[in-house]
Amino acid sequence: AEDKKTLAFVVNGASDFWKAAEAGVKKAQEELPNYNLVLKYPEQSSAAIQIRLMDDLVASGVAGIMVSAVDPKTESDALNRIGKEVALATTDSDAPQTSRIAYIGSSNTDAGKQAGELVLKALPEGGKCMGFVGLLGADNAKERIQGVKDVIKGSKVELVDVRGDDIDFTRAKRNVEDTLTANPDINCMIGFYSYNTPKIYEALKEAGQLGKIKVIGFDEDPTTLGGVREGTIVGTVVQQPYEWGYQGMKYLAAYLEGDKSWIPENKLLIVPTKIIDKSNVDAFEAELKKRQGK
Amino acid sequence: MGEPNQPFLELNAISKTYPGVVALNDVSLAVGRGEIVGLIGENGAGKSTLMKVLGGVIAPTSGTIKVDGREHAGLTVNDAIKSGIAFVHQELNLFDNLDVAGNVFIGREPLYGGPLKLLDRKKLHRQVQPLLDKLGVDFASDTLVADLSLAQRQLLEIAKALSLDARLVIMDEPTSSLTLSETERLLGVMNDLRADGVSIIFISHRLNEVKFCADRVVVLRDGRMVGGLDRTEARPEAMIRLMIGRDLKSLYIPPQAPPGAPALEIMDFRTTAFPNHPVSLTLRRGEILGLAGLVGAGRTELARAVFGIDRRLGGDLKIDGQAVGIGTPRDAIDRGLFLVPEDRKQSGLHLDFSLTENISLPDLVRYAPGMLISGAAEGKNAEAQKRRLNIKAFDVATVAGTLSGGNQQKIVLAKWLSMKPSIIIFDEPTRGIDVGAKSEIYQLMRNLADAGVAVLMISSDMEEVIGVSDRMAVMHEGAISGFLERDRFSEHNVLQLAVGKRLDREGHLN
Amino acid sequence: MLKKDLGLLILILVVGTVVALLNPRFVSQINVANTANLIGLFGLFAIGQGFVIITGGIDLSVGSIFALLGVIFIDMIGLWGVPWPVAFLLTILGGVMLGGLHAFLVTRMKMQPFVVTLCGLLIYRGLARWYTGDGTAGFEFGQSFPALEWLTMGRSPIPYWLPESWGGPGFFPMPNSFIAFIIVALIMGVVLHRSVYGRYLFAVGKNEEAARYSGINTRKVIAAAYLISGLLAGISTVYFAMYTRSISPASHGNFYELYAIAAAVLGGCSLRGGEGSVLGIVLGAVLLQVLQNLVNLLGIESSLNFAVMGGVILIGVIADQQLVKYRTRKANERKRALGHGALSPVAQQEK
Amino acid sequence: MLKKDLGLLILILVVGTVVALLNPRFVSQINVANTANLIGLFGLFAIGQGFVIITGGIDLSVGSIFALLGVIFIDMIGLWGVPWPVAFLLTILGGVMLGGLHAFLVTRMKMQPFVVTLCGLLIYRGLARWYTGDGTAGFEFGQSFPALEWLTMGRSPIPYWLPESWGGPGFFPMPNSFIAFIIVALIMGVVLHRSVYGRYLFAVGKNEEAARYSGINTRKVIAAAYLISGLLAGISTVYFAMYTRSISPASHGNFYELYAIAAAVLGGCSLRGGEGSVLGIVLGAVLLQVLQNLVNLLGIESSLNFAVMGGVILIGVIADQQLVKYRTRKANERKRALGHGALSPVAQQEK
Ligand SMILES: Nc1ncnc2c1ncn2[C@@H]1O[C@H](COP(=O)(O)OP(=O)(O)OP(=O)(O)O)[C@@H](O)[C@H]1O
Ligand SMILES: Nc1ncnc2c1ncn2[C@@H]1O[C@H](COP(=O)(O)OP(=O)(O)OP(=O)(O)O)[C@@H](O)[C@H]1O
Ligand SMILES: [Mg+2]
Ligand SMILES: [Mg+2]
Repeated sequence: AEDKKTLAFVVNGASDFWKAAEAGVKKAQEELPNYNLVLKYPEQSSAAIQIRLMDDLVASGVAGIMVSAVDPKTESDALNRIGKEVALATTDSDAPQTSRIAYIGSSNTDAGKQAGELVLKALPEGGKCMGFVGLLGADNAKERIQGVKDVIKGSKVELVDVRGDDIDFTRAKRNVEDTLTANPDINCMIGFYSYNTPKIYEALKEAGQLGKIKVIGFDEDPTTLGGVREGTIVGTVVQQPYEWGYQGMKYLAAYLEGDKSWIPENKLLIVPTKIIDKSNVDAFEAELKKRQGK
Repeated sequence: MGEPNQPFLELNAISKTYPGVVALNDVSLAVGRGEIVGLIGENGAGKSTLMKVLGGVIAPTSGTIKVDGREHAGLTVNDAIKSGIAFVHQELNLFDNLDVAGNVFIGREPLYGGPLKLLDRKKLHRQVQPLLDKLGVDFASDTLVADLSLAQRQLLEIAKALSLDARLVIMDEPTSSLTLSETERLLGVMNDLRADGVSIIFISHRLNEVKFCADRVVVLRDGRMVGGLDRTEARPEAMIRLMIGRDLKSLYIPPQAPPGAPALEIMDFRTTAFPNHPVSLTLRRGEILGLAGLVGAGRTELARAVFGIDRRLGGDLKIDGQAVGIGTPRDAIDRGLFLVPEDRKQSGLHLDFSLTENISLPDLVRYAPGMLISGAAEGKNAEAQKRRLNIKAFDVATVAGTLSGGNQQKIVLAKWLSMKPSIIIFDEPTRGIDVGAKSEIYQLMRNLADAGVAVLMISSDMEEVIGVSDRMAVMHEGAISGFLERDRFSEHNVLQLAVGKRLDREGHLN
Repeated sequence: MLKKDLGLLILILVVGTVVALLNPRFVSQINVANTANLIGLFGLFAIGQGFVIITGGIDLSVGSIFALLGVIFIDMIGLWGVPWPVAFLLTILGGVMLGGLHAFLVTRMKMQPFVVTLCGLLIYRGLARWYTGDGTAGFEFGQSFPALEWLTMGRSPIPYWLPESWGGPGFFPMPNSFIAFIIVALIMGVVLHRSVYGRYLFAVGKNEEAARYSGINTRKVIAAAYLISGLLAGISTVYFAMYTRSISPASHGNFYELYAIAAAVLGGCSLRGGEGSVLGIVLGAVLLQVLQNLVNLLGIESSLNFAVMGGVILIGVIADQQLVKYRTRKANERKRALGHGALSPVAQQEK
Repeated sequence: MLKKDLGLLILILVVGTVVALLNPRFVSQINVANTANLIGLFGLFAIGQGFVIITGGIDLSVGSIFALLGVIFIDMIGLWGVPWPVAFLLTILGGVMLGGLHAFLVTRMKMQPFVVTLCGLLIYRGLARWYTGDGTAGFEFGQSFPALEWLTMGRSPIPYWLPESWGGPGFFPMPNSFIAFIIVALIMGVVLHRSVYGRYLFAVGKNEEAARYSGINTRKVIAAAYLISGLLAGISTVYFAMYTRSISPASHGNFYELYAIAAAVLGGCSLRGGEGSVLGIVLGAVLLQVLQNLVNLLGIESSLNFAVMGGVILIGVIADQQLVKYRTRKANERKRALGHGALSPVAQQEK
């Protein structure tokens, strides 16, 4: 067992979101008995700390790393360095100008576009939207916002502003409350990070506005799914981190064994994002539960 | 350089007003070369203020200062140092985290390395040693100041002033913590300085010292210069009359009744400073027992252990014949055993608290029926104490830190007198206190004793222990070297015991 | 004391008026109620922080306590089916125990409060993250605890009377968190300013040694401050948990200790100990939340949130200092005219 | 002083040995070099923090300074084409100016250092985020500054000799950041422990009033400490910027002031001022990085990272205290046997 190669899945920070990826990694582990698969969290969502985590992993002898970079631009140098030592793939947010083998994940822009479609469908008459996000400056946030903007351009729907909360749940909820006060004419809200949608849901519920304002979300927080089922949330765009973890680990192992055929021309292996609305929410939730072994 | 026959220092019409207080009012003073001027006055008379003006620490409101023939408009600390003025502050100004040598030469370290300004440690210690030898201190130049006792620190302050090679040394109560032997050595050093042409301004509330060393005495009262006495006139009675405007009774007030039953029995007490020297002592009701000894003899340590501040290493206590366990000051206080600590500012008072808040602190529960403090009750008591002890303050809401030393000491006393003392330990009760207030405090101690309270008075002031006590115990290196009855009180006997000589059975020194 | 608080009150009123002029919704019922709710949440533990600061200590661990106790609380009622009053009490007990631990290390082991609570900050958050496996603890969808929710997030109608031209009388939906905060503030105000313990606290904070010589059990007094801080942190934990309804322990409560310290310091507590008032802390908490609120209401970029907060605190403290200086000078002049003793300028001379 | 440092050294050696036994890669060249690099980065500004702490102050703004000056530095060389030596100097100057601002507010306006630098923490980060529009400042792909990169991230071969059986002689790739750190530490060590300025710093930190009476310009001394802290923060800014090569100002340097404070406190600086040593701070910085490293190397769950750090600091401080207590007792016994007075137990009694 000593000479088992180790593959690491390095995430960008602590979040429930990665639980699904972990399940995928676990599933891959069952199928890759000759590898030792681990999932690693940096103790803070900070580029420097993530780099150090990867450096330490390299020092401790891992063979491959799949990473969701906190800030790909910041880390491109480090990723290049690490890419020289071990097999390196990116996920979640890509770092195209590095020596990574491939990107295995969703396209945030595409996800944003899907959310934009949900918005258009929900507001055929047009309207005003407010967005909520954790880190306004983060790439995934910017791409999702851009995706939404791309789709609603030219329609009667307007994205008035996006409020950031620095991943502080209290502030996230308060941003929604304050929006209700400051912009009473808002009739749609978009939660760009997984926890934003539940906070929108709760704040609207407490203000008695649930159902009056259209809510569009990302990711599959239980409250988000519950709201979708209930009909108070229009829909949510989910990624498939399970697939990232599962496919990513399998492909990395294949790569280490010399198989490079899976790498597409543009090195982007896009795992499509899905729209979950009232029609498919139950099926999705059932599958999710099965995967998480609940 | 001024003319040699011209006075070294001339203060002309100095006034200093603090908002609402006239601390100095048109004071003029000249000090000649090689002259020792004694400066005396009641607490709050303005002595320290005058000296602070001279040291450049505070700026006078009006008046001029001429040092060595040169007039200074705005004298700063550095100007003063450069003009050869050295200052032994009344409040100690030392750095616990530096060693003795570092403290002596702070601000004037010998340097090397040119612009790098590196410390020359060797030279530093070399320069300090002769000064320490001159004062005959018992600590080395590399001792950390945190490890020195109050008295040792005071000696260090003096060494600091001497190191300046000053032409004028201001000593603001340099002896307030010193016992006789150190004081005598200091007086010797002062004589040497005078012979070298150095001028000295010597402030003290111990009038015998002033009489002994001063060429001339000047007296301040309420911020005004009220007179001067030359060497021949400077007898204590004369000084007192000028200071407070009346005569004082003699120090000793005989008790109204012979002492009663033992109130406090200390049996084989051992403290952390001297774990191998057990102390036994019996204090009777109605008596004032003086506890004398040299600096560091362990008297304060003993008092702290009895009062429950420090943990004792062994020994028992009996109060009124009952064995008691005192683990904390609260235990002591609840049994009517009180301590007036030696270091008023650090231990005795809350300088930022008002008179009222200070006075009610040890017995706060009494003014708090139902857990909430009744401001009226504590205020009333504070008013009563203020009147009884004649505390000079605008009102009981005045902040303690703004009062003069003597009045601060009275607040400490008021804290305890507003409770029911049964046994009371005074550690240096009159440190830094003027003669007038002193005699009030002695009267107070006697009244307490006459009312049946047992009084233990720790004092380094020879005049005071001999004058006030009914009986005396003398400590040496943590142990009691002997007891003296009043008829055997003498400086000689006390000193012999203090340096460790013992008494024979008949009570004679051998 | 009152003077300092007055300065702060004026600052709040000035800021409030300006914001209300720029966006009248600032004084709308709903916004006032929302802000009051957050004042309640953040004010509760700021009072505990104030007590610790008065002893000359500091409590950096509060935010991490919210994370650790919060995830356990949510699991207790959400997952394990512990009745909420029991879970509430256990959470408070947890807070008290952590406070007791700090107290032990500070008073018995003679460790610096900064070090003790810094270690607490690191350890508690680490434990919380380890406990949830770095996930989020939250309720199932639709799980609800009506009584607990009413207690923490509910509103109680408070009648008010206004002239008809201003909208007439009505009921203000006062958040229960704010009511809880006010009750706690009143109790703690009495404790601090009227009770024996409060006096002891100031005495110990100002001069521990002299307090000991006066027979005060200084250890107990200091320990009690940490216990109170732990207790209030425990209560706050539940309020925050019910507000966010889910807790990601890596970020929940991050930096909240700084809010509390800032509120206390703004409110006149000195980090050197021995100074402070409950009214001041309350006003400090109010100011901080008003500042957060105004960023959203005026549509200031979210990124400037903290900068606005820092800027106003700085200006507030400087203005307050100048005010105090001016008042002391005036007061002295008046006293001198009457020939009385002066106020001490010591307070200003201190660094 | 040396004794405290010794305790810390022992702690580092013990921790290091245990980790090396559990995972020999801990002492591999590459790991040691990586860790040395991070020690250099984090140690540099910890020294400045130590100086401020010795004055009895604190500098909470360091992390935010990294963000603010960092984004400007990156734009200067990446976007505006300012030659890097000029940009480097300007960044250092920026650090010194911010330090000077803190010094002004602390010494002239008599504000509490905690308040001043807390506001700095909030304001500088806010400005940085506002400046980049909450985005990331970074270089274009392929932009490179060979000389600057060598200076900051390069390695210099240091020859070493080992017996053949251990792998023989060779060259160790010493990170230049570590070399820079050691040089700065040596200079600052001389300044603090050998120069008259250092002496004054200790004096002012212990007893400011007495220092003033001794003719020391206390304001200048305190101001200099903030300037030094600002200077080192400026240098560190460039090192961190070149390490991450781009800066997202919302998170860059978050909490780094706590690392610095922890390093200084571990290294024997007292937050009450007047105590500390450069060697201690260096060792404190080493320990913190070793702790971070070991969590990753031993495969401890990352979520426990902070908990491990907090735990070791706590244990370290407690162990150190017990050691000091034990030594003092021994020393006292020895002294007493020689008939001298006892050492003061005051230092231990202090809270
Ligand atoms: N900083 C200050 N603010 C206001 N009043 C002060 C201040 N310093 C001193 N005073 C007042 O000035 C007067 C003179 O005080 P000073 O300390 O000079 O007395 P002193 O003669 O040295 O007394 P003591 O013998 O007690 O030392 C006192 O009334 C005192 O209260
Ligand atoms: N603050 C202190 N720090 C260190 N050692 C002290 C301290 N105070 C006293 N000591 C030591 O404790 C011993 C007993 O001192 P103590 O103060 O009890 O003596 P004392 O007779 O009251 O003398 P005095 O008060 O005049 O100095 C001495 O060896 C002294 O050096
Ligand atoms: Mg005086
Ligand atoms: Mg004594």
